[in-house]
Amino acid sequence: MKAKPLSLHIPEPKARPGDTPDFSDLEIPSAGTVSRPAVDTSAKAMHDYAYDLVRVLDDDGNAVGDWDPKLDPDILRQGLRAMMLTRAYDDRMYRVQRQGKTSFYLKCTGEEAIACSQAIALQDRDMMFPSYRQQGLLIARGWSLVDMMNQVYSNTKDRLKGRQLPIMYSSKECGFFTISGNLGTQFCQAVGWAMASAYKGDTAIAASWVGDGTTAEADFHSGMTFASVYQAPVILNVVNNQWAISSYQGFAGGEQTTFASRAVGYGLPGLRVDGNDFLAVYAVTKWAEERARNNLGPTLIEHFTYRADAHSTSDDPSAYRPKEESERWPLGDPIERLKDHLIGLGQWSEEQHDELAKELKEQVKQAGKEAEANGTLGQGPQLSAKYMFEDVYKEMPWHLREQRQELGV
Amino acid sequence: MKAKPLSLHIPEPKARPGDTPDFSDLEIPSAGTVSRPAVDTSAKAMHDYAYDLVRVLDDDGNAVGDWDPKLDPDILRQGLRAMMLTRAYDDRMYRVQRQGKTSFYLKCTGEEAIACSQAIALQDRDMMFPSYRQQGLLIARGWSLVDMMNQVYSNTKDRLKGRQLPIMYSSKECGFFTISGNLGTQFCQAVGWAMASAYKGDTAIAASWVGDGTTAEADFHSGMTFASVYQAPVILNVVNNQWAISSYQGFAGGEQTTFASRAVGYGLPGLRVDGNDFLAVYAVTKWAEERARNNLGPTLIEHFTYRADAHSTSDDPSAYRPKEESERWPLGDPIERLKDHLIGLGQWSEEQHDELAKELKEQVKQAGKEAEANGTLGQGPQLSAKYMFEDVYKEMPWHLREQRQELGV
Amino acid sequence: MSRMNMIQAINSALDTMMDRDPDVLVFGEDVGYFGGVFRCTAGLQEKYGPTRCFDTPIAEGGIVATAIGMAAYGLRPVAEIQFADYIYPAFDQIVSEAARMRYRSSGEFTSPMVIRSPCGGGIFGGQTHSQSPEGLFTHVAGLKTVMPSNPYDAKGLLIASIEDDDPVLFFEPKRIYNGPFDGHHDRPVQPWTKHAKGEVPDEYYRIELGKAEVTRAGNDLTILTYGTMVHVAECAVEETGVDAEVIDLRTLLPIDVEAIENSVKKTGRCVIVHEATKTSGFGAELMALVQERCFYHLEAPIERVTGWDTPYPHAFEWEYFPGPARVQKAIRKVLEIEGVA
Amino acid sequence: MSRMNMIQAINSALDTMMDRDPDVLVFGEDVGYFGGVFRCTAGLQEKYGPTRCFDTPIAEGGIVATAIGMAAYGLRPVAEIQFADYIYPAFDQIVSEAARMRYRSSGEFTSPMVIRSPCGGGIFGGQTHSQSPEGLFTHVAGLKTVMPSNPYDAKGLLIASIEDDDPVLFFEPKRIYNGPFDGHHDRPVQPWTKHAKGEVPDEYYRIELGKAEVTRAGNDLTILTYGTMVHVAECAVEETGVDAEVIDLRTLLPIDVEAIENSVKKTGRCVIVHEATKTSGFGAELMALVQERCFYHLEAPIERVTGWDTPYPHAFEWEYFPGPARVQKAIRKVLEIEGVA
Ligand SMILES: Cc1ncc(C[n+]2csc(CCOP(=O)(O)OP(=O)(O)O)c2C)c(N)n1
Ligand SMILES: Cc1ncc(C[n+]2csc(CCOP(=O)(O)OP(=O)(O)O)c2C)c(N)n1
Ligand SMILES: [Mg+2]
Ligand SMILES: [Mg+2]
Repeated sequence: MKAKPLSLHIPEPKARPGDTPDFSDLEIPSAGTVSRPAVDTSAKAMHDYAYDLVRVLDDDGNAVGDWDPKLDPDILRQGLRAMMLTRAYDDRMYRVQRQGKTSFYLKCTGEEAIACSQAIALQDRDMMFPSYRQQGLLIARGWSLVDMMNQVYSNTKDRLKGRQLPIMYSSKECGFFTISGNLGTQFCQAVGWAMASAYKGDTAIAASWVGDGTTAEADFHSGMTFASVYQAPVILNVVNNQWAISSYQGFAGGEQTTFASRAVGYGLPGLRVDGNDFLAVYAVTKWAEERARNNLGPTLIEHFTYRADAHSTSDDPSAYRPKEESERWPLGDPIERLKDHLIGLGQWSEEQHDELAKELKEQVKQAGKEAEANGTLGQGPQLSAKYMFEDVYKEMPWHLREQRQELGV
Repeated sequence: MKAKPLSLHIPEPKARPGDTPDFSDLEIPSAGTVSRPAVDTSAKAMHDYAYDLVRVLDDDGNAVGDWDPKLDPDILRQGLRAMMLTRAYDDRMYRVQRQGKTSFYLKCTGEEAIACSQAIALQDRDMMFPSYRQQGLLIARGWSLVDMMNQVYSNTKDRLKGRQLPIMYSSKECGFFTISGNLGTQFCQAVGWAMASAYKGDTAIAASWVGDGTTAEADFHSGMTFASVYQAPVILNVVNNQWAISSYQGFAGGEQTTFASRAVGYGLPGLRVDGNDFLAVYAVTKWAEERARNNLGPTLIEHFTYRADAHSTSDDPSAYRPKEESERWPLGDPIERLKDHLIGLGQWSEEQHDELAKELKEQVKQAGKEAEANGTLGQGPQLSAKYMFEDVYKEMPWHLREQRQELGV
Repeated sequence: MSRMNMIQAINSALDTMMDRDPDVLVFGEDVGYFGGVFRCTAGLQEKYGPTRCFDTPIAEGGIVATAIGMAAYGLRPVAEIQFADYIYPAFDQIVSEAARMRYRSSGEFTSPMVIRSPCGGGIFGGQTHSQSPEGLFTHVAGLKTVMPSNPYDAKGLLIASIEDDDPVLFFEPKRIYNGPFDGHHDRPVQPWTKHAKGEVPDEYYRIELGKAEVTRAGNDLTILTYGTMVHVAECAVEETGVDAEVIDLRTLLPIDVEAIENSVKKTGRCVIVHEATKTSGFGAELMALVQERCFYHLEAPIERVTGWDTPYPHAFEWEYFPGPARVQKAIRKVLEIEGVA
Repeated sequence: MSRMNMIQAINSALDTMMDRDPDVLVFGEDVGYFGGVFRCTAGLQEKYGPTRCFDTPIAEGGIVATAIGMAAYGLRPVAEIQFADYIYPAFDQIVSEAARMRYRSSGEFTSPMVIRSPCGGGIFGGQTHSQSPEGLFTHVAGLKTVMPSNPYDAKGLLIASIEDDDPVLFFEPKRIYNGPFDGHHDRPVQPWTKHAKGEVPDEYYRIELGKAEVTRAGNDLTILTYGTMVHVAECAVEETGVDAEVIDLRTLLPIDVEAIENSVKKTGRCVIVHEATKTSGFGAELMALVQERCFYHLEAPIERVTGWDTPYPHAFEWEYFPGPARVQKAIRKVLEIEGVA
């Protein structure tokens, strides 16, 4: 019998510009339905978590089920504030880029719950190996906005001496590893850091973040393999915001299965969590943190979320996805959801919320002024170009000295 | 509460030289217990196959269960012959290397069932992207031993013109892709080839093989990802022979789970098969072949086997594993098992077997003589060094012409 | 004939080849529906369908491996690496596989494929969107390396690259996608429409690989350069008012050694200009070739003008970029020997 | 003081440093229990335990990434890449990460780590066990590249590399692991025990990175070389009977430009010898440096003796390997100019 001709399958998202976005086929379990296993549960007994979705906040803003972390309202308000500050920061920095004060900016709109709750869930000495979309980690830990802005402006107070693209922050003091422009490279580095901590009998663990698209990179596989083989104390996060610039998550394998299920093949627990649910992210992170801290090994967490805005200031998403898609996202907005929860608890009000929003906007504005006094890209005071030649090596070799002299700086 | 100090986990095999090898904790299900799913079964419904072990031949040499491919005895004898010829070939080539007639050799002892049955299960136009331990593919397809030996000797009739290390065969005619010395690189190339076939509406599929150790390479992940995303018609094989030179499979992740389970995270079916059972390997391959041929997508197969001999002529396994380990391997020898089965069927006898062994030994010897007449490495007739400069590019650029002239060839 | 910028010329080359040859496939990150972050593949998916032009996983090694497999099957894949800075995850597949396929299999399997990638600085892209890694690939036997400096060449060279039976690295200097940048970042940008090489045939044509072009004839010194730096060099020459010969190498490997030799033997002086870091950059090889072949004609040391041996720093775009002032200085240095200032 | 071959010297360097500094960790494929396919790490796991010296997954990129993470924590990892031919999967981590860590974080995070890897041919290893990729790394700002030519240097340089606060690529020419190979493959192999540099202190000592060594003083020409080729060059000099100065560069980056300049200015003639392929190899950079700095002292074109621009072919080991005959030819060519044969 002659075989039928083969054909090539190319994934295609459900909706393109002009189409009506439709998320009705997304299986979204109700909040509170997923049980919380003991932290020493074997990876194999946890397969279902890779397909389920841990959710704590229900549609009415109540915290329900096993995974409710029962956080003190102060911490909830701290988280809400961090998310709102992150958004306010993003909004301003996006605008200043548009005003030509720097070359590039990148927001995390809609994804604030992830970084903000995880920063709070982790301990100070833990080292975080973020991708470029985790500015919330710094903000939730109270890191100086002015310092962040100085970096974005590559100005005279930029601790990175104008060397890095805006948003590629580094803050060892804050446990925030220097961001790389190369996707995924930090994933296995985090594992190495965690192995070093374990080797030294330290108690600090590591965490790393990649996007859905980045899971396809080699370093994702390296990270998973080394984490599994050496049972490193590390939390490996996949932020599945549905998009990788213009490519939907089907081009990373998301058409066939969940990203959390990648954990299965390495014998690691993989959990899928509602990434727009501050409480759920916090709870799952705490679970993974406890596991790692107790030397029980690494965990993979898939944060199911949506990139509500453009990829970056270089991108216009209306060219490849329906404009209304982000509003239709069924898991809502993380800030609104935590706000509603706090109001439901009687621990917050619309008035307080509006006031806080105003306060944070002002805080960002003040920080902006302060930072701009140190210069913006190409305007105002500028760094000396001599910094270009420093820190290539610990000690400057002759050829760089010669080149610096040639430039006359 | 102060956290307890972490500690670093380093995998360690059960037995080292001096220890008594003990496989009693290996879970080996009885033959025939695993059911055979329809080829269009969804990947998700197949998780158990990634942990189970498809076995057809029972301890008494009977073919049992759903997976029995019910092969014609002629094909069984063909397979037995291929395996025996592979072993005879290996034995001779190992010896000639020891005699200094070439620089390097590498056997597949104990793993013959895999390549030999898969070569028969696949179709002629399918393209096989092997690692270096699948010489059985060529032999089972009746490829000329003399031609293979010419390559091993880098002699005047070596079609690869002395350029490749021994055993790095290439035979487009035989559907055998040029072997790379770099582990794993061919895995995603096979996917690309399969995608091309699908794009062209062709009916040919691709297959590729890597070892357990090689699953850690980036290209394994690329192959799995691209195969999943584009649902390429390809069979991806992991030959888990327990060792990667001196590293046991725990250093590739085998301590935590099976290699077949890697498939789960890509939404692909993964099956684990008794790699020393010719019938089981054949049956699982046919299942995957049918699936791919019908455009139902890729399959990952883990062949559970044991590298019974040294990694290569450069290796001495007694330095890192107990000498008796290979004899204790609970899944036996693939040749013995198929022989017993055929004898049980009344289709073979000890006498026929001995005779065939003799015949094949003689066949290899004759081929050896013929090949050696074309020269061996550094002895007898030799290739012109002019070939060194050819095929770097389709047309030789000026700088290579100059260099060839400089060498005077 | 149309007025095209380099993006349009590249798009036109791809379109022309996809139209002529169903075996030409185009893919890469964001290359399909969206048409590429620099829009070089815009409209191709719509025109040829999603199996001819499509997005890929973000896995540069996988993209190249997949292309190699397709090429081995018989197709002519054109893969895009979104930025040259991100080509390193594919380094092994390029160097160990594509480059050696023909050699190791003695021609049984080949890798007729093109890897396109935007390179170079001048766009405030910081250290991970500005690199010029071309020199690395010229050290690898089996690869061809091409870098056009204008729309006309871009189309002709890309077509020749796609038709080439060996793997070709095709680097596109992104700074000149929209206009011939001469290094004067403080002046208004020139569009390609005002440049002779912005005149591009709509139909098929080839520019042979391995052939340099003398973009300015001259007698006093030779400037060897390629990509964006061709325009910087031409500008520096004009501003210095010297009678320099500017050679746009276009293909780095195989290099057009005849053009180089002829020119340097005539002028006796040579400046080499590239944007990549200096040490072990392609300029070193050019310098070696010139000194090996023109030693007795050289009247002054050859000069290199290159990027500094540092990563490309965001804030110091113009201190890093080897602009016309530095090229002029080198020209003067090479000529001063005889008192010409 | 002991008689050591290069394997023993490397092992001794690792042992010395592991003993001195608990933050030194050694790992790689087959490096742990087995002690490495070339036995360079033999006995270290037994002595220091499996968390100090261990096997890794076969994932060169992962090995280097893990080392980077450890180094960022504060350890001093020494990773082995089993063959230099297999370093490419780690290229991105080396080039984009280790090399730039200090720069991009302005010193907040650094990568004090060593990547050891056996390189070079002469052992019938075919194209995937014979490569000399060192030149590629010298194009990358932020890396140091070292290649010793004898046991004494190997130990001293490796210790200095481990103590260095920047990432170091440490290439070990495997052909001279057991003896100083001079390229005469048809003669009995010399062991290190008969060579002065086979005398190695058991204790700690350093050889500063960035310092070349004149292994033979001379006046008629300068030979710049490193690794195995030092011995080939010395042999060729002896056989030619010329008064050549042989410089063992030892560190390629940062290069000891003073030693080069001093010598070439004295001799006026220069031959560069390496095993790596010619085009864009490190020899090109050396040639560029010499012509830039010694132009007015040069009395003849500089010559390169290198591997051919092809993959390293199994059957043609000795036709590929740049042996003493080719070096002699270059010496004669560089000198013949003045009638010296
Ligand atoms: C190695 C590498 N390849 C490509 C890019 C270009 N690039 C930057 S962001 C991006 C998409 C990443 O998507 P995802 O991982 O889903 O993260 P997200 O942006 O959605 O947070 C791409 C392709 C890069 N930075 N690095
Ligand atoms: C990229 C690369 N890294 C390392 C090696 C060296 N090497 C050759 S074989 C081998 C072990 C492979 O083990 P496995 O994948 O289990 O295959 P097996 O030999 O058991 O068939 C290693 C590390 C290589 N050839 N290529
Ligand atoms: Mg994303
Ligand atoms: Mg194995």
